[in-house]
Amino acid sequence: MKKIEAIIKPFKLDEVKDALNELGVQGMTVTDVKGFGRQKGHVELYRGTEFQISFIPKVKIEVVAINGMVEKIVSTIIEKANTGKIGDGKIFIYALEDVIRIRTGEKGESAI
Amino acid sequence: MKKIEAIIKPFKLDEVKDALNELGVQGMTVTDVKGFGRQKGHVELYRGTEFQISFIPKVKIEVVAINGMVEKIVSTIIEKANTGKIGDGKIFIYALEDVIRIRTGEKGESAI
Amino acid sequence: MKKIEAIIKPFKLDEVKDALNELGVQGMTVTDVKGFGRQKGHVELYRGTEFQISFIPKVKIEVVAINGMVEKIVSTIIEKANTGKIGDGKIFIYALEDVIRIRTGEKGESAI
Amino acid sequence: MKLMLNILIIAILTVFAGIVSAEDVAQPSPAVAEMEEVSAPADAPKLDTGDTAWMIVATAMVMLMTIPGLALFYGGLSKRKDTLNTIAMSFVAFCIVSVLWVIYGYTLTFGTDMLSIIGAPEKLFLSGVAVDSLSGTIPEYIFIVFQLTFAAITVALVSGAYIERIKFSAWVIFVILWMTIAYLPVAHWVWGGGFLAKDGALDFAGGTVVHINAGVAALVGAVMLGKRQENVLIPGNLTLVVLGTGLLWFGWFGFNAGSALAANGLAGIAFINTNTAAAISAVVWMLTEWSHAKKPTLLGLASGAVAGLVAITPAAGFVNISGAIVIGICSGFIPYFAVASLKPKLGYDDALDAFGIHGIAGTIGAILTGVFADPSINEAGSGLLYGNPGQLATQFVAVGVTAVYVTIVTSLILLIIKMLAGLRVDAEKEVEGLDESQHGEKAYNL
Amino acid sequence: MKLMLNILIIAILTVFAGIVSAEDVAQPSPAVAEMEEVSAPADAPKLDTGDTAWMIVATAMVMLMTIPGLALFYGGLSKRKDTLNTIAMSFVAFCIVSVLWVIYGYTLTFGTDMLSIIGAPEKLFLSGVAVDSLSGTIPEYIFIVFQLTFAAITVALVSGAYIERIKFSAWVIFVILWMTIAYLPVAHWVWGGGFLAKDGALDFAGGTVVHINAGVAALVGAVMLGKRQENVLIPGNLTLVVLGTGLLWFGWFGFNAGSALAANGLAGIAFINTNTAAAISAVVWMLTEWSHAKKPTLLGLASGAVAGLVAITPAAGFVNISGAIVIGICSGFIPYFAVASLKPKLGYDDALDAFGIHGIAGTIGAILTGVFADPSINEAGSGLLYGNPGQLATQFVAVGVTAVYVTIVTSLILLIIKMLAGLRVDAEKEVEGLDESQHGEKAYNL
Amino acid sequence: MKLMLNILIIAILTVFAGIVSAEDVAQPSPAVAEMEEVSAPADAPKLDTGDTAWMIVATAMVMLMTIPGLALFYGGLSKRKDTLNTIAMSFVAFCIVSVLWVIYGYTLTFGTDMLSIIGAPEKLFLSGVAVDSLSGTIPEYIFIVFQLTFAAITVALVSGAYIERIKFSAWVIFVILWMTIAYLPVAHWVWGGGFLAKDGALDFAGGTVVHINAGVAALVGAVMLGKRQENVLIPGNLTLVVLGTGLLWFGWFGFNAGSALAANGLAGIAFINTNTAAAISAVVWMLTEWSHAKKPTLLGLASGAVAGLVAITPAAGFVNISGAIVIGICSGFIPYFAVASLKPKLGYDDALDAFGIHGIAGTIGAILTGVFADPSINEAGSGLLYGNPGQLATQFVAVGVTAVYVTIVTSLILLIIKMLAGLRVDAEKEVEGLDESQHGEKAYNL
Ligand SMILES: Nc1ncnc2c1ncn2[C@@H]1O[C@H](COP(=O)(O)OP(=O)(O)O)[C@@H](O)[C@H]1O
Ligand SMILES: Nc1ncnc2c1ncn2[C@@H]1O[C@H](COP(=O)(O)OP(=O)(O)O)[C@@H](O)[C@H]1O
Ligand SMILES: Nc1ncnc2c1ncn2[C@@H]1O[C@H](COP(=O)(O)OP(=O)(O)O)[C@@H](O)[C@H]1O
Repeated sequence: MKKIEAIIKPFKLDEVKDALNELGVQGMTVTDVKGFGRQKGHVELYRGTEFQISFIPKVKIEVVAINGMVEKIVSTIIEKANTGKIGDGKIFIYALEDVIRIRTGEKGESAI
Repeated sequence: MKKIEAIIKPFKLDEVKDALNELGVQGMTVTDVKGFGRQKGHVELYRGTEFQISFIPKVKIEVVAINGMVEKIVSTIIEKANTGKIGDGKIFIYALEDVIRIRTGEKGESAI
Repeated sequence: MKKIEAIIKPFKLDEVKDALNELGVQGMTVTDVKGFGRQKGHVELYRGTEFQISFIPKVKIEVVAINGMVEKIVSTIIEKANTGKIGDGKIFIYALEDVIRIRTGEKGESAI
Repeated sequence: MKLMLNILIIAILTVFAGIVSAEDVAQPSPAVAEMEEVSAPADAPKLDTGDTAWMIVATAMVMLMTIPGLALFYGGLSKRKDTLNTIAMSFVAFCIVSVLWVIYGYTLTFGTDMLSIIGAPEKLFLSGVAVDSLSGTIPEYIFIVFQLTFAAITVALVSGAYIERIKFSAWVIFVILWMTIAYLPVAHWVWGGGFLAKDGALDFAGGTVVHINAGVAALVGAVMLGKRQENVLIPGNLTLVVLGTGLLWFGWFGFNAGSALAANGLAGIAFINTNTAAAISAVVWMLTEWSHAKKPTLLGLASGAVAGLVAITPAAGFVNISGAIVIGICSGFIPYFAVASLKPKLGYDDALDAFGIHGIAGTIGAILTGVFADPSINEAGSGLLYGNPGQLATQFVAVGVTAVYVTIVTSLILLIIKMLAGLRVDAEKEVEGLDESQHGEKAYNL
Repeated sequence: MKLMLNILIIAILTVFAGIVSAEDVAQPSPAVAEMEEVSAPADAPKLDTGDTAWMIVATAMVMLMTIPGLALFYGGLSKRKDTLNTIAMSFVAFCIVSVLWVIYGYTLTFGTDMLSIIGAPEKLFLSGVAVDSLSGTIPEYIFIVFQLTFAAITVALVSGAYIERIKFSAWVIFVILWMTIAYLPVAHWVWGGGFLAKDGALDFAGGTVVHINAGVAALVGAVMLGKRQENVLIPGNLTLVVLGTGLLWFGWFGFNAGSALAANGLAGIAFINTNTAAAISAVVWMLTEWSHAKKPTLLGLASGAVAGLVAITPAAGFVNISGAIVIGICSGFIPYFAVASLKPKLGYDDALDAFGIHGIAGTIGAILTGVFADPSINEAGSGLLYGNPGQLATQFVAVGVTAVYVTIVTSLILLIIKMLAGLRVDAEKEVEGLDESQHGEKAYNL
Repeated sequence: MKLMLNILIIAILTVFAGIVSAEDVAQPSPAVAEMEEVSAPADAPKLDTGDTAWMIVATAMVMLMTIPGLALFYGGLSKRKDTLNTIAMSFVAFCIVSVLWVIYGYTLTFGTDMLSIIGAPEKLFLSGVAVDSLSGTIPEYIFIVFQLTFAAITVALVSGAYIERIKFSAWVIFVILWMTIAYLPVAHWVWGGGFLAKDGALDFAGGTVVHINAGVAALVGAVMLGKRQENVLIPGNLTLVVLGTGLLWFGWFGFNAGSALAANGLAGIAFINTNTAAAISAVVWMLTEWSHAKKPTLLGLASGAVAGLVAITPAAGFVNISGAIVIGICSGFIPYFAVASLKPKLGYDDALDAFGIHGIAGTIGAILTGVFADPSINEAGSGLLYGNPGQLATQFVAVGVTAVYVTIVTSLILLIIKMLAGLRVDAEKEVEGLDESQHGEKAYNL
């Protein structure tokens, strides 16, 4: 089992989510985050004084999946979240030791 | 050392937190997240037009603990966060390479 | 490659971010979180009734870096986020299996 | 839902009845007007444009107190997830009372007195009221809608104790019943020529009729509804509370100075008394909190101001400025202790302190009016300090009678609704928030 | 940007022109005043302080309807990322119209009628208006600024259909052009002695001039602008919507009862009709929603109230209370279906239902005024129910003429702007939100 | 804290003193009234209900400017974590001034002039003022409370420069001292028959007394307090800023048109001048920003409107519409550069530009009144353009005297408070936010 963590542009969330659903991914967890990276922030202007906002709103999607699915999930995310512009984000992949479903107490792959 | 990451229903947070405290867990980090999963979202209604909210508010609890505690922590979370209904959430367990306490620079288990 | 995850006091974020930039860290992801730990929360007061807020606002910084940078990053964070008071936070270090840049599809260290 | 549809049908039916009766009236009304003109020669009341101007505006100001004033005051104090439901309770109360008032509320309150108990139904659908009908020196239509705004806010005030657990449908039924059998009679007794008016009870702008009435109903309901799952005050948005306080304060000038029903010196003293009591009450509440709980809060300032406004309401046109100051000081610390000490001890769950503030401060005001009423301000009232101890007794009677009556009626109404439709939402839906379960909407999509 | 600078320059130039003309006027004006005084003996109009008091306040109340009333009503309904832009559209409309109105708007509307089409430019820069000039029993200055507030809100209302996609610069130009060639003529036709006034069309406070006018322009623009990228209503902050509704309701008393231009019984009936129609309309919308979509929403209550206020506008000083109730019931469910069923079917993207509510409810009100106008309320109007079917026809003509004229003019204006400056922001900037791209600011830093 | 308790005790003591004095007065006051009636025959002033109606409402409108108007305008501009503290500063200022004004403020300002410096303490606790006392054609009580609202907002305005770092306790003391030794004398000099009044300085509604006074005090305090840890404007909630602007604009009609103290043509021209200057100033600010900083902001529109309202304040009842337009244009760009260019250069930390907007625009208005005052509008004033260059000099003197006096007094007050209680919160608590450290509450629990 792996955890796939993708940092993407917020307005791509719906598309990515729907595509993953079609792929058979049954669950995911999404967090609003702020990104710092090559893509630079914007400027706000209050009473003539500029105010640099250096972070950029992003969303983090976390999906836990069996090893066999990782490849497909990654390529689906790349396909859907890609705009070709700086700031499209990253995917990080981690190993996972165990998963437990709280409702039933199931462990391992069947708990995903 | 392991990281235990639990996605639970928000209104269970207080109970879980208190139970973990009693168990001797001294620290944890909590994040508001949105969950997609088997539990489906709700419908909002603006001027007669339905608007499907597909995500469900959840909280993510992260606890870093020594290996010996993992079992107890997991079973405590299951006990407290369980409502028996779909959407109770998951627990993910990860290996951790190191912990450092910023204040003192301590490393490893004593830094937890 | 490793992921360095630091939980720090929010008002230290700018300093840490700038120091990491200088170090050559090109990206990071920041999340607002609530911390429970040795540092205790504060009390709010509504119509004479006290209301204990047990969580403390913190920020989580996540940086993915090549192994060679980890040491420097950790010591930079310790240096900048340290106030010497309880609640300065923790740094957690995880192994990472892979990184992909969504825009280009690059994998591994060059994708960071 | 069926109930709702029935209400709709009844509403439409009554409207048709109204059209019929209105057409009947269309003919006679010029005649009435003519007669008035004929009998007008010497000292007949004449419309005064200045008084009318003031009372039109005063009415609009009191309207503003409920929507959005009280609605946002309460809405900001409620938990985030219950904000809209709390607001909707005030909003719908204003709307329903507005409609029922022109249908039967006005005439049952201000129609010819029947047995000192209730007004006669002679002006159902405002029949008989014409464009040139006067009430004193102002158009009767303005008098009607001025009084309407009082009825509406009284009902809305009650909701403060019921929020975060009562079903919206139960509240809708409550509004209709409580306005009809609790508010209308009490308003008639005090203002419509009923027995408390005859007894000489002093209530300039509604200490008894509005605040004690609503405050006691709030307490009764808080007890009968029981505690919320999360029995604690977590204001979702205090900026709304400040906004609501400001609009209430502003509107209260219409409420109190408008109760002079004219643009004159009495309105002037009522205005300055209102402002003074509110201000000093806010300061005293802040200081009390500062010494008792270590910090002065903005919510304390706002609560103190509202308590001061409540307390000065019955007294505004009777007392002099020193009386107003004393009343404001009392309303600055007594309700504080009621809310911060008494409530936790007794354990009832008056969510937004509708009783703690309106009931308590209203009683303070009603009683102290009997002490400080100064005949040099208003000949109609003379209190203990001016050699008339009997007035104090009369005030106690008025408070007592109202409290007892409202307690009985409110209990009955809630019992009936409990049997008919149930009072509370499911525990789970309560925790989830009433905005979603009752309305399917969310206050903020930020 | 150049356009903007040009506007600035023109503004400054006109000001200097104005100073010159004002100085010219400085001399004659006392003479005029004198003449008026000379001719004043018997039944000359005299300033009435009561009427003046009421109309000053009524004007301020109508001003409040746009800033912050409508601005926040619309702002709260828009998506979070477009909140400020939506607010700015109403805000800038009020400001621009305010300036242009005193320069040329007033005289083109209320100057001596020319060919039943437009007013003469005799009072450019208010020249000839003196401190003691009267309009009826009130200072002419108050009449001028009272009418100004109507022009301003009409333009602002249109924005509800255009938001979340139109460039801010395009909107600024639109405001100037539309106010000039759409609003001024229609206002002259109905109120300034133009042909619709001569035909006897009844419009007490602006059903045709304000709401149908704005509603149709909204629809035309919605079609011409095309759909938003995210064609869905996600209110960013419903507490602002309630606040806006409350301020609109409050201000509407100034709008409708102020249209009596005096503090009298006619203002009284207009006031109570306004409140009654709004209240019952809110209740009916809520019940319709409850049975049709399963839940009663707060937004439904607010929308119903606004629809009721719109519908009663042309009728407020003509119908009796039963007429107001029927009008309120109709505005409670017809616009609901227009918004919830018709709009999705036809597919135009009227973002905040400026047409669905103002256009539809305005038409309901205009037509029903022709049915319910009761001569015992106001001699000036007699509807179908009172034996005058011709009035109904006249009302249809007024609505039709206005709708056709506005459709043509609005299309032309938008076409011109499209060629000059472009109408819509880039798709990407639209998704990102107009607050950032148009203004570089953010509603909330929470 | 001890200080606070002492204040409480003093308050209570003074109240008892007040009761005693009030009782003394209770007897004579009818006598006074009688005398007035006796001397009333021919041309004695009589209460005018229209004027009274207008002034009651105007007073309520000005009250609304501080709570919630200014409170939310400033609160929305402050950082999220300082929102409540900022609001509380305006709120508590209004309350404290309200109480002190009826105790001694009114009489020291409007009591019999003593040496052209201050009023006599003859009306402490409003003794001698009766229900039928008149001030012109309106009840004296209304005049008193109208003037009260001016004192209150002036003090509250100052807070804009002090926020996000000053201790709440220091502010409470500041309010008491500054109102007493800065505001009361200046108000007496200009309006109470003091030396500036005798010199013929023109200040229709408070350019000098209110805005320059507050603006200079703001600047002095900004310098003495020093910079905030985070010396930058990050508006927490711009929707509150718009709301505040709207309420300020609305209330300003009461402020300026109410300063005519009657419902007449002078109120009319003051009203339309107020609206015009605000509107054009907003537009010019927006255009300036558009060309200078590339984007037109909503905050710019709001700031421009407020600057225009400030600038027209001294001029509202003296200039004609062209004068208002020129004043509005100047207030649209001069304060912009003061705020965007001068402030960063000079480096003082005027957090919300209380000086940059109120001080600068107030000065523009005071000076330009000396240029544009048109005797055909108001016989009392004739400016440079109408052949009276001396007026301009008088205006400069009034501005200069006020600025110098306020600078000295404000410095002294702040020095005293610094020694007594300290001015600033700890740096750490400042970063954490003053809402938590000063009040233990949070604006939003969203
Ligand atoms: N080394 C990193 N560690 C953690 N997050 C990163 C890292 N680099 C980038 N990110 C995240 O990915 C986002 C996009 O990265 P950026 O450098 O702007 O563009 P790109 O993904 O196109 O290279 C950033 O905003 C940040 O949230
Ligand atoms: N594969 C997954 N990866 C990451 N998060 C998941 C995954 N599956 C579920 N979750 C999280 O767990 C929550 C609960 O899952 P759900 O399928 O609704 O119910 P249950 O836990 O009862 O099976 C989801 O809302 C989501 O946040
Ligand atoms: N075992 C843990 N697992 C996860 N997060 C932790 C853990 N312990 C502490 N934290 C996080 O670190 C923050 C600081 O910890 P705390 O115990 O208050 O102080 P210190 O870091 O000085 O020991 C906490 O608020 C919490 O967010």
